[in-house]
Amino acid sequence: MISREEALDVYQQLRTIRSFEEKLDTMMKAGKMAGFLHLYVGQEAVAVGVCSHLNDRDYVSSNHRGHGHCIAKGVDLKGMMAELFGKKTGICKGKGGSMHIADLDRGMIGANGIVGAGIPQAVGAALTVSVKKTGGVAVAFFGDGATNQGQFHEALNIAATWKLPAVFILENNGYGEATPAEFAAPMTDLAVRAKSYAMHSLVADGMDFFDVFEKAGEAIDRARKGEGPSLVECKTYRFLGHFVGDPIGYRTDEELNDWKTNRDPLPTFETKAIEMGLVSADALRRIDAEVTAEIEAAVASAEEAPFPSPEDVLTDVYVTE
Amino acid sequence: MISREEALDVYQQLRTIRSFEEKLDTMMKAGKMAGFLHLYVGQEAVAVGVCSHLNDRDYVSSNHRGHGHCIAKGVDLKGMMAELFGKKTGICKGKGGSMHIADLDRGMIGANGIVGAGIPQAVGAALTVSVKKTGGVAVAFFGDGATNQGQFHEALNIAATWKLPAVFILENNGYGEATPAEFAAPMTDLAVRAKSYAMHSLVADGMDFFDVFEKAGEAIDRARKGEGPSLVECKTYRFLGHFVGDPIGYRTDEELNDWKTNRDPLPTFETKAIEMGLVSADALRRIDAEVTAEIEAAVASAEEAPFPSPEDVLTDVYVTE
Amino acid sequence: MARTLSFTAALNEALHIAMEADDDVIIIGEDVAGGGGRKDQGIEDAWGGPFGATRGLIGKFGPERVRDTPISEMGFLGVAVGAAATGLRPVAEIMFIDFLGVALDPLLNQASKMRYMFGGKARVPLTMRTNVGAGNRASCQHSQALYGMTVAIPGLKTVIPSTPADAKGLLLASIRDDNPVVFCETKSLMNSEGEVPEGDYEIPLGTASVVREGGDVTLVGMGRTVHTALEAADALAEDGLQADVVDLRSLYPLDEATVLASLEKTGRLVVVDEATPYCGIASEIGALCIDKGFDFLNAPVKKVTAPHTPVPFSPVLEDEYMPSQEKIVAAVHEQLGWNT
Amino acid sequence: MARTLSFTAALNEALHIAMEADDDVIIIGEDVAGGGGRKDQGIEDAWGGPFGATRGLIGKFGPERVRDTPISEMGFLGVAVGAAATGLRPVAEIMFIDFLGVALDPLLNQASKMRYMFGGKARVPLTMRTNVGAGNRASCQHSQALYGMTVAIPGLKTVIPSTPADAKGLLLASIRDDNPVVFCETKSLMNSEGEVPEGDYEIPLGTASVVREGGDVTLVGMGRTVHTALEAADALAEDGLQADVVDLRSLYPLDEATVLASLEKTGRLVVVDEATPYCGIASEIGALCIDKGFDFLNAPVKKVTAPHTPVPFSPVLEDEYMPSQEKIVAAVHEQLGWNT
Ligand SMILES: Cc1ncc(C[n+]2csc(CCOP(=O)(O)OP(=O)(O)O)c2C)c(N)n1
Ligand SMILES: Cc1ncc(C[n+]2csc(CCOP(=O)(O)OP(=O)(O)O)c2C)c(N)n1
Ligand SMILES: [Mg+2]
Ligand SMILES: [Mg+2]
Repeated sequence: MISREEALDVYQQLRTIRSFEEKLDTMMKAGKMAGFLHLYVGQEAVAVGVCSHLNDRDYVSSNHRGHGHCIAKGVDLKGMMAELFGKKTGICKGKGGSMHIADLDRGMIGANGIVGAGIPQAVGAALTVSVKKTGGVAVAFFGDGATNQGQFHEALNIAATWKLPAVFILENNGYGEATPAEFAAPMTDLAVRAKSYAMHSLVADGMDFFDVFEKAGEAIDRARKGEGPSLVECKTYRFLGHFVGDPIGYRTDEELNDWKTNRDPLPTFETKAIEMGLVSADALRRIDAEVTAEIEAAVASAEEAPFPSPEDVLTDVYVTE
Repeated sequence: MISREEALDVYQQLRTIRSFEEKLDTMMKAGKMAGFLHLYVGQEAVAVGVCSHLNDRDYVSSNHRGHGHCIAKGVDLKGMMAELFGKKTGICKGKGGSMHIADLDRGMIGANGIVGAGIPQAVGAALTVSVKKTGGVAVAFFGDGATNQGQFHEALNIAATWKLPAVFILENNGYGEATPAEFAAPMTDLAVRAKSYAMHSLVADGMDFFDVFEKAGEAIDRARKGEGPSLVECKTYRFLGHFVGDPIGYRTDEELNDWKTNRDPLPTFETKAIEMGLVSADALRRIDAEVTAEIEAAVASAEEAPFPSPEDVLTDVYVTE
Repeated sequence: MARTLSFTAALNEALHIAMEADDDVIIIGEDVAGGGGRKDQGIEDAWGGPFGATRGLIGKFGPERVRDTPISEMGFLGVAVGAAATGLRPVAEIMFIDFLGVALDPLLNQASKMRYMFGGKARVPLTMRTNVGAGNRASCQHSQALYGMTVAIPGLKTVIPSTPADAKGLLLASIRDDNPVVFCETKSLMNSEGEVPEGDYEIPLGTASVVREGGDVTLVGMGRTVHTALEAADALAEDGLQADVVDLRSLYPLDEATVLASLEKTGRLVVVDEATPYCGIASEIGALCIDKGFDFLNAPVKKVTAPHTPVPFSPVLEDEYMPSQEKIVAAVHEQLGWNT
Repeated sequence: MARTLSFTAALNEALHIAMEADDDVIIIGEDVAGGGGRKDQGIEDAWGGPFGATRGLIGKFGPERVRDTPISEMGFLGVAVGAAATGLRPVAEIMFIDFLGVALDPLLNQASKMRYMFGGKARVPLTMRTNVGAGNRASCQHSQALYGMTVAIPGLKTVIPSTPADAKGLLLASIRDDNPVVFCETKSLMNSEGEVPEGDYEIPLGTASVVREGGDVTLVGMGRTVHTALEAADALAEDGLQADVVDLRSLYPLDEATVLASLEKTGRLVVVDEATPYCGIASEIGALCIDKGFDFLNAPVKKVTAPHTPVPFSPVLEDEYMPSQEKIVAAVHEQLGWNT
């Protein structure tokens, strides 16, 4: 279980992701930003529940919906915000944008615009830590839709065959873009797919930090101990559209409202953590305010930051020294 | 169960495949043929057991080890032999060679040099028969190695999601080239992979025609009735190298001899069929002789046939009329 | 009668016509309906394709013929190849051409080679619709212009319209072609509008079109860069230079005759492509000119392309990345020795 | 001291040296050991790679660093990319370049773009060894020369040696390069032999080599076609024509200076490539000549390539398919107007 201090930290991260994403949503809709934004609102407990077990020698690969994973893995908020504004001070100098945020120093090996492509890369990172015996683990985050990609299959098979310290976090939010998961696979419970690789699997309530924390902890522990990879299916839901600008229309309001009203990971965490005596509502409200201020500061600094120069288009293609 | 007539037919096919392949092996080693030959010796019961249930409105896709599937699906022997000699009279005018034998009129939609690539194509054929409501089914033949390809995964998922009349025949011969199956996946029983697609699965003794016939029959029946696809794992073994010229060395003589001595599909069929009163040894010896003659005739006609003209290199790229 | 339609609407119209005319035409791809199986909940085609080009099809032709797929590009493109070889005429959508990274084999080793390797006995009437190009801040994995890759593959045809009218006529011709065709739709043109004839018509693959006449220099473009070339032609006209602007429309088969005829007339050629510079159409046109157009050439052939870099995200960088009117004008000036 | 070694042996030697010198170098691919896990049964590396180039490595460096993979090209190449980005220096083998059909994404959208899209902060020291070319009766899915496709991708380097000595030096340089490198080994050269220096040496990527000097015409080749060009040069010498023969060695970066210097000297250039004709290196060299070499040209640049068809199986057809000495000589004669 987690300590009081850790609980505050967890809430701070949940709130940061939520507020970061909501701020982006507002700014994008107001025409203040360009690009393709896939927001993580609703799924925060997954990123935070998993990354709470990780440290800097551990690796994470992510997907198109990557902001939450990046924040939970400790990527600098200002650098992320500036990146989304296409500024020179962005974590990727404005060259990558939302779907390509990475910070190798923090073990964040990349968001990814290709569904499924991050999965073998995490296995590659697991190979590195295994060959170099660093004691690290590597985690891949991906969606239900990605489990229908060949790369999911090939990567899990390799990880299992080589018994690598990898953990596969399947965020099952019920949709791949506009297509409901049940039209993309003959079943909606996807953890069973681990059986194809004789792999350990677990199912977590992806809306509940504590459940994700426990299940991911078990998987990460096993990986660290050399017991091989696991697949953890986290049942979750995205509260916003597939991307900012999605007309939605493929799901009913009732469905959405049910998840939002009854299973929002922030109130869920708050209620449980207060019940457990880990935090007070006051402390959380203070965090809310701090986070808001931090995000406003990140926006202000991103807005003020310079754009790259046009000539920068030509640099950073090859390592030249 | 099969009739006496059918039993003779089955034996005729088993023997044809065996003799065809052994003849190729001899000729190749004698330097009479060029190319990359992957022979099917040892696995005959699978192709014959499955294709005995098929007719011309059914489709089969195959892999690099395709001669047996082609013969069992009724592709002309002379045309195949001429193809392997690179002759103009070849079933593909000498343009394809061993890994690309096809005969669309017979529902043989192609051997394939890309491991796994035939699997979605069979699903495509199943889509055609389903949309056109022909009552046909489509069968994909592939090896244990191919189940580690993304295309296997994606194709099975699509077939299951769309409930198409497809049947997946996994010929588990324990090796992908020189690599034992247990170094390519964390387990050697692969039928379990159907579970990832909530798909029906069966396991057959791939050395025993009768067992394959029964299990494949069940799967094909289900498909024809609209009950969706199945995966049938046939446990088998290849008696020769991965290709003609393979130095082998990756398996022991004891292992090979055990399979050859105790589980050869031809004697296995013969013993059972005689026991069941379906055939007499004499009748089978007559078939042996006929088959030998037929294959010699195919070789003679292929040897005499003309090569394509050099200009033919430019034709058949596009449909032009 | 022609009406003004967007690119997307013109494509949509072509798909309606093709499906109506031929029961064998089916549509498969991710979100081509989108929530299409939830008719019971009143949801039919929430998206109608990522850009809306397949809207209305499932309602009219049913879920048998309009199929949302899992996110399995290699798989469903392979399915489409198998279906095409056995009697259907599938239109498969690979949402962005960048996704050929996970879908190349069905084109590279299957659809393109079947006819040849089976000795002329297969027909693979597959159309692969896909979105190409930069300019929408979609960053490097959703902005490439990879048609050079498909042009290089014998057995495929590759098409890229620059106007809604051409989009409709070329798509109908592509679907009815008995060969596998890669049909490229340019991201930055999807909402652009133009006159589109009503009814059923085809524009034959392999015919370029001269969209502006002028005797001083030939500008060759495709898709978006036809428009950039036209802008450059306007700018050049102010310098007193008249440009021929050739819209390739079809990248393979390539209408060499039209390109060479224009070059013969002008003696100078600039090829404008939003793809990266190496081993693409721009180089191909250069190689064509130097081989078959050698005697016509009064100046080096210049390529105005994207640089040899991934597509950057930042608007400032992406704008610099794209071929521009200014770069074309500069290339023409260079040919004339104006800036040396 | 140089010894005579086959291509395969030279590659094997380079791999031994690279692994010995740097613990981060690992080998992954199908059958790179082959039965490598059956040490208990006395089986160590039954195959040592499909052509034997990785033989002996597992015995020396162990199964941690020499890994047989499942038949999962996209997966293990993606694993190699992830490993490269996090500190290893993988040498991954894609048995035949044709299999990029099922392995393109890790090159196209990942390895090549990481450094750029992450703002210059990634290093991806991945080497992808792969086998290219026709001539071995391996038919159309095992005989392609698809390096034009990788040259087109910004962020990658592409190399193709024509001799065992170059193979060794270029492979060592590729492995030690901090960028992703596609290292092409030509099928029809694997058993050919040549002098190979002992010890550790590198041939820098991006340097072509002039393998024969002559002032009348430039023949540009790569891999196998260097040898075809040399044969043609012999034949041309009988006509009294002296050919410069340039071996590109590295396709990206391309040593433009060496090509242009030769062209300046000879005024005529024929590029010989066993790949298909469109959007490949041959066209790229043509486009280079017409752009930067315009003033040097006395004749059209001719491409001698394979035709725009899949590779046929029949020996008669495949022999016709390959660029030959005769076709090169004919192209030179055409440039000189000898046969018009
Ligand atoms: C290979 C590939 N195919 C398709 C897409 C387009 N696309 C982007 S996100 C997405 C849906 C992904 O669904 P899922 O994996 O469930 O993640 P979610 O968006 O639900 O978080 C699709 C189809 C893509 N980016 N890459
Ligand atoms: C995509 C691809 N990868 C690798 C190969 C090389 N290859 C040809 S056959 C083969 C082994 C296939 O094993 P399996 O599927 O078990 O069939 P088997 O040969 O045992 O019948 C391999 C690796 C190939 N042809 N295609
Ligand atoms: Mg999802
Ligand atoms: Mg096998």
